[in-house]
Amino acid sequence: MKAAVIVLPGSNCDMDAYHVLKDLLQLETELLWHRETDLSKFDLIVVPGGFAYGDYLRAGAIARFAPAVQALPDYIEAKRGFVLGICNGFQVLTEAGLLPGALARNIDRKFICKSVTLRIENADSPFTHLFKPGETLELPIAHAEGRYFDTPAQLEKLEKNKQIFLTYAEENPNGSVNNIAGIMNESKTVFGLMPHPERNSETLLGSGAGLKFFQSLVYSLEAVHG
Amino acid sequence: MAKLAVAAQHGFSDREYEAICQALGREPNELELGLFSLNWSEHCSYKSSKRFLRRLPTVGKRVLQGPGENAGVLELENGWCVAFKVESHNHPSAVEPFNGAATGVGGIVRDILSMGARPVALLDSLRFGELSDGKSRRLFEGVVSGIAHYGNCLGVPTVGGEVYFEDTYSDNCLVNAMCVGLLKKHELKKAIALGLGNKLILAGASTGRDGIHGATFASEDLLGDSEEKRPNVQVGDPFVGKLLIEATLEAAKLPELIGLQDLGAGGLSTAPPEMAARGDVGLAIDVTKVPLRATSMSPYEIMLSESQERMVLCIKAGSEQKFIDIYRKWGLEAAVIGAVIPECVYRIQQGKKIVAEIPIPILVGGSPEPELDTRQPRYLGSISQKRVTLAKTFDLRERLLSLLRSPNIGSRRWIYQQYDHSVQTNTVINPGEGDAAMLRVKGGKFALAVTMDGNARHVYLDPYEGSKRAVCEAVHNLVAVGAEPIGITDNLNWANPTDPEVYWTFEQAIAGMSAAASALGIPFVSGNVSLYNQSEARKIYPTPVVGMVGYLKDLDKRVPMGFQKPGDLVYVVGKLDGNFGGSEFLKVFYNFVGGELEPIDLNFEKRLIEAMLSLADQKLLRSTHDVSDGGLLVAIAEMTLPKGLGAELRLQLLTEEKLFGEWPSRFVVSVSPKDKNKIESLLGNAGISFESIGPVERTTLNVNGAAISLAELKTAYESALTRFL
Amino acid sequence: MATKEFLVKVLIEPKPELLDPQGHAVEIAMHELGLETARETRVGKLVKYKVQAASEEEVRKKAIDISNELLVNPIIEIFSIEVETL
Amino acid sequence: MATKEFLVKVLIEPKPELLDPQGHAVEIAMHELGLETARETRVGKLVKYKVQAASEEEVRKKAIDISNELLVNPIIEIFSIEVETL
Ligand SMILES: Nc1ncnc2c1ncn2[C@@H]1O[C@H](COP(=O)(O)OP(=O)(O)O)[C@@H](O)[C@H]1O
Ligand SMILES: [Mg+2]
Repeated sequence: MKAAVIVLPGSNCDMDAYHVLKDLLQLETELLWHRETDLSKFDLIVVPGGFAYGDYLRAGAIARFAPAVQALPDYIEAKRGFVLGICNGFQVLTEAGLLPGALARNIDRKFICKSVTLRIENADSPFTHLFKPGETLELPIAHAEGRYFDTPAQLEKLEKNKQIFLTYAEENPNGSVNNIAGIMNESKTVFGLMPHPERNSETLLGSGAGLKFFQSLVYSLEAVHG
Repeated sequence: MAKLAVAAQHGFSDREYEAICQALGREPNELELGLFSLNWSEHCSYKSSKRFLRRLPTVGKRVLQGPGENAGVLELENGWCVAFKVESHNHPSAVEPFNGAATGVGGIVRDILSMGARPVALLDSLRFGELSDGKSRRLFEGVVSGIAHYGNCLGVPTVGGEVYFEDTYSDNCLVNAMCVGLLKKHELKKAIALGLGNKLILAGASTGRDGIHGATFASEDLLGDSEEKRPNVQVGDPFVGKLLIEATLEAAKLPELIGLQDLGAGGLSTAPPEMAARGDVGLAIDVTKVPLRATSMSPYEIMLSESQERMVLCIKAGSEQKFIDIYRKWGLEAAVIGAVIPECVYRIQQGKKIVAEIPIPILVGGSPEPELDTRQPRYLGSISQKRVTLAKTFDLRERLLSLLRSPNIGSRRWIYQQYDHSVQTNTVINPGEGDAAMLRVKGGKFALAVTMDGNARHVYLDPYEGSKRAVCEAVHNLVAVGAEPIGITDNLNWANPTDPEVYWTFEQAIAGMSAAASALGIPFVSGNVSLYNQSEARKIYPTPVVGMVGYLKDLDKRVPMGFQKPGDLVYVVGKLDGNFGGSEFLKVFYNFVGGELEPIDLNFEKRLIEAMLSLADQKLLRSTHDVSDGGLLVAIAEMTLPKGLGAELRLQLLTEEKLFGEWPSRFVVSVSPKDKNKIESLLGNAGISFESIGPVERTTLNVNGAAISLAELKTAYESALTRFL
Repeated sequence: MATKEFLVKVLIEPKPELLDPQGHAVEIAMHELGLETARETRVGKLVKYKVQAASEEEVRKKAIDISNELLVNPIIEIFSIEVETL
Repeated sequence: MATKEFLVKVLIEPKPELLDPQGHAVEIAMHELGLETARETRVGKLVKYKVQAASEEEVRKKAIDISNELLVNPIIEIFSIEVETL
């Protein structure tokens, strides 16, 4: 089993995700340079947080043309493994059309860094199965463009398919529609969320609850690989 | 001709111009004048300050690199080292707050990078006029968003800082940024050029017409009519800044790297000759080799440009391509622009043609130190005599809530919420959770604590004692979280030093800081001086800002600020009485700035710190907070907020002076009842007085019968800044 | 074929159905400064560039393409294009 | 006096002599996407609003005033104004 963390120019949470996968979960993990296009040997690909290409124009707008990101559709199509976008990675995945919707500027226009309370809306996915449905947990957010938005028709579809797996439970820090904090694709192989589970994966940094997301993925992969 | 006029335009006195002519044995051309003007500017040469700076204590067993390099470096354990420095960007921020502050962050980060260290934390110390003033609000908002913009994009957490609002800064805001970096001892780099024939590489962003004469601009008073003289605003590109960090740390791994230096104020005029001076060599550079962003730039413009996000590297001849490839891989430019030469000169060529040539020893460090007088300011005599008549009775509740609502006291959440303080996943004490921020180091059991402090109102009232206090305040913040203070970086923000009264306060402040640091055994390893912070209307308060780093061997012994458990006992520890001088209380309720500043007994201070560290080391402290701005009751209120736990307190004496005086050498701690005897005997044996004031309690803060709900405290505290914004 | 130089401006604004807090804040400030009748204020982006091409038509077509591909996110933004011959 | 409604667009861009990191990044992306001749790319702001006034002249004058006062930072930005009658 092998994971990759894509290093885009301007990624700055790449090492944080790497630390969790490699040091805490002892998963074989590589940093994947953005020019690489061969994703076939990886079972999990993480698009990390940061400011890829400076977030110029819109967060993720330029990053989606990076060769490694351009290789993702085939990887996903082939159901080769899981793709996880955290914060900026989520923005990249939506800009690339690999997850629906868009992330607009926070409603109060400012960057927000703080811990927020979240609720697990769907615990029946490879990314969330170690949680209980409705369970709440704290994770840090750190973004300026995290206001999830989509058309009413699309939102209805997301709700119907239970693609929304994570919502803001108490206050909605950025104005996201329906308090959406994290969504997945229809086939439950691509996950994106604005909060940072990798920043709360050790008790030293908080409750450590974020680790369960990564463990969920690893167990799911183990189930596949036997 | 108008040679002297051109010289004057470059800011030279006749005396300095003569010194130049004499040293060169001829008159300088315009480019040479430009080079001199930057190298000899106050900002780069420290000509008015260095005679006093020499008095600061700089040695210690951990010091690997003291003042003189891009940053100071201290050894921690197992080869781990910490590099840190503070830098000001006051004038640029006053002109364009967003870009001024952003490029300030970029600049200090590259200083740390120059040492071969990875930047792991940022802090910011800010001063503005009162928030009721619209211009101050705009500056404040712009500066905070500029710092956020740059630091967040870099992925370096901004974990702490401080801010004060005071009229004295309404024309000259202060923006000081501190960066902390980590490295292994063998990775240490210096800003040096060595080895005949070795090459000089310029890497990073291309060079444009930005900020020409920035350093000179920073070395003059900020005048209303200086629009015309203003250099182009420098715009930072944090994206390129981030790439530059990664590429440079990769390049620093190559054994062929000899010296590393960032381009800061003065750009190519100052950085390479400084490297040459350290290595006792000469350098020749060819301006036609410099990658340009703008067309048809003259040698003068190229040499004086302050374009951001650039580094110079001195490397072994023959290894050029390796370095260029690394920068290209990261999407950055890198070009060989020069080489080490035998003659000890800085030679600028345009192709084959030599367009300037100046002996290095004259250019770097050759500026004559101006003769400046000092005279004790007249205001000092009267201000310490000033007294205020206190009201006969007071409403404790109302007093406390009003103080918590003061922008100088209340919550800084509005600021730090805009800063990414958790990226890199090392921040174990976040802003608002402790007196100092704390960072773990992956792969180690130890932690670093960092803080910045400096209450300038105290320094204004008594430059010597106030500056001592700034050092002690930083020490307290580190000690409060359980960390041993190990090194200082300081930023001296002052008005125009040619005013003898201003210069006197400068000398006193350095004496005060030296006294405190020497007594407590903490070396200064880096720092910065920013002078000329005044307008026609106002001078700023003398404002020393102390940045300090602490070391904690076992991060499980860190101490939070908030009360942890009902039933725990609360103590005041240290100097139990003192006076009111310079307090926020007097300012808020009596609009009074004056009185005497309680002097610090440094012997007592030393014992107090040792005792506190020993308590922390034995894990006897459930929470600790130092008593500073706002005084005792504010400190206690701040301890109730993190976990929402109150206290049931009974103080022996209930005067306003006791509750709100800001005299130092005091902590509030909470401890488990089972440790009562241990703690009391330890403090008793150390000769440290203490007062037991009651237990932590669930719902309210109760002081001698006056009850204040935690919700009220919180509302007041949280509104301090937001009510203006 | 001979080419000429053109100046292109892409004017991008938030979709009408997306709340525009910045536009809202600007509108309030404009009212306070005496422009009381200002309404439907939107704050968006301007992307401006010079480009070589044979005809204005070609320039416009390419500008629309690059907007759809890169400059604009159609889920949250709408845009218009202005072209000038230089 | 009868008033009419106008549409105002304020086009704000970074001063030509200043670095525009965003414009630079966008230009590189445009080149890679096939618009190789794009140059001098600048990314700025668009402020758009509707307003009532007696004449286009008045609208323009007020737009200039509000730009100088509120919308534009003259230390780093320049602007132009477009007015349409609705
Ligand atoms: N300008 C700032 N930037 C970032 N954090 C800040 C800033 N000012 C204050 N803080 C943080 O807010 C908290 C409270 O600050 P302050 O009231 O100055 O603390 P103290 O009085 O204990 O030194 C601390 O965690 C501090 O680091
Ligand atoms: Mg303090």
